[in-house]
Amino acid sequence: MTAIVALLPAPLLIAALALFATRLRVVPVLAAILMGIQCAAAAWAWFPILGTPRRQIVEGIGIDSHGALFVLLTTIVVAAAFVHAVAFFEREKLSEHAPSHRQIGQFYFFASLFLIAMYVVILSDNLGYMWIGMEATTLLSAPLVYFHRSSRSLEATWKYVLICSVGIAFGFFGTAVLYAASQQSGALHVGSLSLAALTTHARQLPPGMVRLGFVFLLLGYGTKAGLFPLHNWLPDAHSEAPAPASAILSGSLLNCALVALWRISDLARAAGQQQVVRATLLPMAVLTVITAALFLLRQRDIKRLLAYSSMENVGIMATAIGLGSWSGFALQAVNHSFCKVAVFLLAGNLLQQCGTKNIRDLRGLLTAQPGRTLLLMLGIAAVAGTPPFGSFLAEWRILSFAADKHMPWVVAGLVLSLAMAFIALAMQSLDMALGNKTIKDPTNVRTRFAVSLVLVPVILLLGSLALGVLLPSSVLALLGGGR
Amino acid sequence: MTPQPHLESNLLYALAICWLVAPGVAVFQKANVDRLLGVILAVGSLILLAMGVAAFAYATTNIALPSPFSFAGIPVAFRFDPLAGLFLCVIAVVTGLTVPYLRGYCSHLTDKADMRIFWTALSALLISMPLVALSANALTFLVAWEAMSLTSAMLIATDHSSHSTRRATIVYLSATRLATAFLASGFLWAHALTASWTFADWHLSGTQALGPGVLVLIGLAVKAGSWPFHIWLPIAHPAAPAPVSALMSGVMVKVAIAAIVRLFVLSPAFNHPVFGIVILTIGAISSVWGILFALIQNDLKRLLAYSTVENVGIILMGVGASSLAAHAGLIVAARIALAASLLHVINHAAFKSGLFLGAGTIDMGTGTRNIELLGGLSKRMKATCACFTLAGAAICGLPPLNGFASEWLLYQGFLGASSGAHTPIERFSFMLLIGILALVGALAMACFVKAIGVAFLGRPRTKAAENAHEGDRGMVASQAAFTVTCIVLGLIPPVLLAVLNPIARVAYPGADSVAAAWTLPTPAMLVTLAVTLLAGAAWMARTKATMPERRYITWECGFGALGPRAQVNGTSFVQPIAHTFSVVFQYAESVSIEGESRRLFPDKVTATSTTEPVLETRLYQPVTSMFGWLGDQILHLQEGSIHAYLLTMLITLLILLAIGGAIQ
Amino acid sequence: MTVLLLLIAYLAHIAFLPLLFIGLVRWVKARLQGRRGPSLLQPFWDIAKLLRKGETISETATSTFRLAPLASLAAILAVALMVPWLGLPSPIAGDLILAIYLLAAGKFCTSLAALDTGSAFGAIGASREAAISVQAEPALLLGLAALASHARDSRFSALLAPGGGEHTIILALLVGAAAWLCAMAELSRMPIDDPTTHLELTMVHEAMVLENSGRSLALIEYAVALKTVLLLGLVSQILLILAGNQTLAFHYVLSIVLLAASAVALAIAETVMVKLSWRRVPNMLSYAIGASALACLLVAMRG
Amino acid sequence: MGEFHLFESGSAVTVIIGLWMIGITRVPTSLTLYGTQSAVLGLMAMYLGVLRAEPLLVIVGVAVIALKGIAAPAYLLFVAHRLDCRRDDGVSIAPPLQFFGALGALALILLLHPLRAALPESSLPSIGMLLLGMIVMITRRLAISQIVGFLVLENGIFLYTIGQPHTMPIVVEIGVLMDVLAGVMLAGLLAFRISREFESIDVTELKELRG
Repeated sequence: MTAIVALLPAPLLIAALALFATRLRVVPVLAAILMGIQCAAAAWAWFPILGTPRRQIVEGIGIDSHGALFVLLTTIVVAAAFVHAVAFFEREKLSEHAPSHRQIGQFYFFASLFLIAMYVVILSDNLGYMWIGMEATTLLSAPLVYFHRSSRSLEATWKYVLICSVGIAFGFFGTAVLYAASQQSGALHVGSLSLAALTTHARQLPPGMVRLGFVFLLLGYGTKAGLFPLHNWLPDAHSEAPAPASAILSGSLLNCALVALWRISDLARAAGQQQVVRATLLPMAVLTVITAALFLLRQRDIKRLLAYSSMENVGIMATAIGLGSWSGFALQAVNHSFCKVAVFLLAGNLLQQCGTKNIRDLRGLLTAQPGRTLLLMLGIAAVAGTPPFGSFLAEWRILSFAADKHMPWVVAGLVLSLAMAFIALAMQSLDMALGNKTIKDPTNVRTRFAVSLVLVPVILLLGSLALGVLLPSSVLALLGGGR
Repeated sequence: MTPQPHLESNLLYALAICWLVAPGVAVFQKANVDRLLGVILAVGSLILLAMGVAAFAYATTNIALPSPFSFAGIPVAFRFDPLAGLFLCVIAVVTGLTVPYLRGYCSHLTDKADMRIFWTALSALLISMPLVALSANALTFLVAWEAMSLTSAMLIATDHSSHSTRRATIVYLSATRLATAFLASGFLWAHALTASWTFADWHLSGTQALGPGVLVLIGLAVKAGSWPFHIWLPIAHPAAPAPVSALMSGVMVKVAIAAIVRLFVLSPAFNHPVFGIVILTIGAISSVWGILFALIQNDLKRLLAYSTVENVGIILMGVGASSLAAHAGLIVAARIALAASLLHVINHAAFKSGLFLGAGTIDMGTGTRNIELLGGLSKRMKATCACFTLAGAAICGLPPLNGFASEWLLYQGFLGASSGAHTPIERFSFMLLIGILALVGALAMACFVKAIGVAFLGRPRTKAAENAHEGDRGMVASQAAFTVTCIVLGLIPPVLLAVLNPIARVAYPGADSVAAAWTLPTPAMLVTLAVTLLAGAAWMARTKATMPERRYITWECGFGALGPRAQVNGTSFVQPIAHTFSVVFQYAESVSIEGESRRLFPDKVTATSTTEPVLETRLYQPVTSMFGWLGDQILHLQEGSIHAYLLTMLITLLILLAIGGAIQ
Repeated sequence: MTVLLLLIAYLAHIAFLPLLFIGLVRWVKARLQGRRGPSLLQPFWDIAKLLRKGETISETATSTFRLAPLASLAAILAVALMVPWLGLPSPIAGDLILAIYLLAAGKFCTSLAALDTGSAFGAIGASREAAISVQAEPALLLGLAALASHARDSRFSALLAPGGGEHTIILALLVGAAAWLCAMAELSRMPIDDPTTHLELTMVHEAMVLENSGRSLALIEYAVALKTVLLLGLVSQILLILAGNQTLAFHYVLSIVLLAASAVALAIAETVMVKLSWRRVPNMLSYAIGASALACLLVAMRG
Repeated sequence: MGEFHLFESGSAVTVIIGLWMIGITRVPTSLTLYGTQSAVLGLMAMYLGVLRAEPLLVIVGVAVIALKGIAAPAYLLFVAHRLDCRRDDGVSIAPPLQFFGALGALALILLLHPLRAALPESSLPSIGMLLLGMIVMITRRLAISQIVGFLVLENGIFLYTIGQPHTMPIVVEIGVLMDVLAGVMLAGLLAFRISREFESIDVTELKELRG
């Protein structure tokens, strides 16, 4: 129980701080420090639980190794974003549409509540609480997307709120159907929303209701995760949000939706409905990777490019979920979060200097900013799954899992679209980096904490590199729990 | 000899440390450090040579890195066996001999590119290439392979101000990434069948080997640059700086061939007669196709890149013939063909690197690589001309040099296979291959006579060619070193064959050594050549004093002193051959005459010849534009109207419900 | 011991036979055209005259131009000692691939010399030489390979041995025809190129040696003569497979007679035939490739 | 009346109100209709609560009537009045046509075999409501009407939850209610910003983010 309580103080403090001390210029720095404390608290509370098989349920909140992994990952991602946000907002104040202190205060208020909502989704064992948490993440992250107050960010926010709410509403219908199914099964005559209870009595649930529930839940949480037919909000929301916000969205929100998807498909598998998972979630996941790769071919805005790359990685993780390989899913989630956050932060601070998002105008960055551009290129390579980085191993594990289960169309679809995605990303990023300088001399004015603009991405990329090379089976057991 | 795993692993660590230091020095050391980096690379190549020799000397040893280094449970394992040893030595020698060239060439590069990235990428490449040759399991192979591709792409993009270099980098990256995709799916399939990642445990044969084998073969063929997948090679190699293209053509292409030999011939992981036929056919086609396209190139480096495609074809012909002969039970012919292809790997690494360095010196000396703008360079660049001519003679396979040794052995392999084969079709096809090899040899001679003649001999065609300047001492030393290696390798084939014998014995166990197949009277021939040359030279020198020599203009049939434009240039030299083979590259000539009315004195006559790379325009371009079109079509899904998005959600709901309902 | 004896015999024949052969061809041609024509020994006087004359070398020529004649002569001499063109076993146990590639080395040097002088005609000659050898070389090599596959060994001694087998007559005729056509192409004799022509634009071999004069022209003339005798000797050896195994002396006499007959045949061809137009040459050479391919098919089908 | 009989008639009434809402174009009328629909649902929930002797369900019913029946429509009417949007004549198809379209879609659900097999008997009315909600959202231009569409959809789900023998724990019900209302408040705020940014709350204006 202490583990859950340990997570609450820091974000609530930041929210309170952001609400009342709006005039103080020191809110970002304090937020970063508090997030540091939050990381320490999460590590102290949750690290020992990692890798242990036991699962303890406390009024609808499950404490197990799966939840622990994603709590730690979300905390690290949000902490990285907050540390980078300090320097980011310093730079933002110098640009022409500088945000007011009130806006920055709002950003921190909503972001901290957003973090708590994400904890609720990851940790909840009760389907109802998970739904409420997920709906809360949508509503709380809407102001983050609307940070720039421009017409484009307004459009992105409107579409984000509307599509996600509709999707999640379908999700709730699925929850209701599962609840009804649990009432009709003999043992649970009263009916229960607890996943643990449902999984133990999975066999007695009426198969038709379970299938219907799974389909609606897949639609709900698939919209939040950004699977193929339901992905339309993802590129708009991620490209219009400020860099720290899109880093949090990409790095942790998608993971929460995917954890929910994992829990549902695990339940369906327990109820003997392996067939419906293979027929709905797996094709959707592989289609996501293929269409994301195709989308990447013609992108001309760097943040949309990264958004579609997130969509592609979501597809890979969803394939892992469809196949039932937790270690593949966990490894890919950790690597993708690290690399994608690093790349979004780097892209964000490059855009601040060059002032434009359009790839055609960004030319010759390698000559203008050799250090940062090389780091960005390495990050993009890491996200695209090139070997020295961890995402290659994760994709390899998922592919070998699919191959061993004799699913050639999954392997073929994935391998080809991963290659196409790599080529598309390489084309776009080389267009930006190579060639002689066309952009006016980027305003590399020195601001406070500028070192953190590069430090945070470097640490994250090193983390992913370590996972790529130093991954003995002991670390794998820690992350994965074998399967 | 007792296995010395710790020696080899220590050498492996030393190599890694040495070549990790180089980028460190490059990045932080501000002053001009090419000299220091050159020394580091030289030391690195020496260590690599020691590793290669150790791999030969001691029995085959497997080394896995200690526990923290592992790829998700799969160990990072390396295997030191004679085949890997051979390729390590080839990499070491080529790197070692290119090092002096680097210092001279880099002064030319510093204004155009960021040398820190160049040196880091170069040392990373020189670590990853041996690792690919050494890797023992699929995952280490893929990681090293992708690292090799990425670092070589960074090297190609060194001088990235020109558009063609950027296009070359992207084409190269896409080609290698698709190769990795094919390789990955092949390895996954093989793992599904054998439940192990190490190559040594894979012994698939019969129809089981077909699936994974074809995928792996396609992946390796793309990187080796053989026929249907070679289109990236003539785009990527010329764009790289000369020492890098020398390394890529001379060595990196061979690393893919090493993998083909390891997986399809030595204790074959994929054992099926059809692979021998497939490798033989793509080898034959790529040798003819490569040399025909090399013939019509006027950019020196593109010509050499196509000639690499041709030589890769010859090597693959040897590998294919040896695996086919082995399946037909002709062990002697199989062993000779395998030894021939491995010998050609060594020879090609020697003369191709020398030729590319020569092209680099010309590019630096005159500022252009188009031989139509050169001519008469031998007067100003004597050393480069001599080295280039001798290396050119070696690549055409002319006897006293090393090219002839491996081609002769290949002929012996084909002859042995054709006389021993059982069915008439096999006998006839092997004899046909002898014809193809002879045709390729004749075309190679025409191509390199054109390259050497038009570039070096005759009168300078432009100002740039007129005041060309020779490369500095280091560059000429490198080229001379490669040329000397060609000459020496030409003299000692029996020794080389004795060195290659352990590999042949691993592939086809048997008593007699491959060296016995070398029945050529090389010493007698050399004596006759030497005696005649020395006697003739002595006689001419003696009579030179008594006989005056007159220098006069070249014979111009009374038309008056013909300018340098009257000389035959590249296109017109190959016009007769191109006309005979016009169907291969859609060769079309057109002559336009202005002032036709005055029959005898037209104002202007322009003759143009056009060729079309058929493979690119008919096959690859439509496929790539189809993907582009797909990319455009899919954008319609994201047109921005929220109503469309909600409608898609509804349709998805209905489809999922239908699927859910259908599953009873 | 016999090798030394053979070496002396071969060197003796190499000294006088080539130029005598050329003299014979010119003499027979003159007779056919109703002229008395120069004496048989005229080529010897021509070479002697040339050796004494001074050389005119173009300004653009470099050392390649000077070394080339000597290098090509060395190559052809090495082949002459390797191929048993005299009927006697050759002093060096030569191999068919080595011989053909050595001839190619000779062509390589002469082509480079032609390009070195920067003259348009020399370069056109080199380009045509390369075009012809692209078809002639594979034909010759394929034909001899058919024999080698028949005899299971690529050395000339085994290749030309009159082995058993019922198809040897047709085989020898096919390979002989292919070898004769390739010889005509290599030596740029009548059907492909008229050696006595003066119009530079039509020349092939003569154009390449246009710039040579004095001593280097003498070397080249001699080398061409030796190459003629060598190739036609090889053709006669192939035809002699039909004669079956004879004693050494009779075999030697037969090959000398065949050499003279081929000289006469050459002269007749040059008086009767008209030079092929340059665009037709590839079609003519494809007959040679066809003949060798048929020979290979024959060997493959022997069952 | 028996519990089942009550649920049957109640859901019939809500579906009819939903269908009715599709046909009209005036915004205030559709808001009031939504209010009545929520009120009917609230009453049904209270009555069922009394029948099943579950006090919590009664409280939920009261909350639904108060919040969704009265508060939400009032807030949306205030927003509609401030932005003076009266008519919403739909994207391309005229509302009467949309009405028949909706009927066709409902028939589709009932007749198409794979869909019919997937849906159990009790969920048909709520699936119908879901479909109506989606159709309202897909065919309407104004932001307010889209919010109404979402609320109708949400009512359909609430209808299904109260149709079960045991209702969900009160915390989940109230949580869902709070989330939906927070969503409506947020959408209202966004509607104000859209009208300020684009001079009209016509959602088809939002077309800038493409590709």
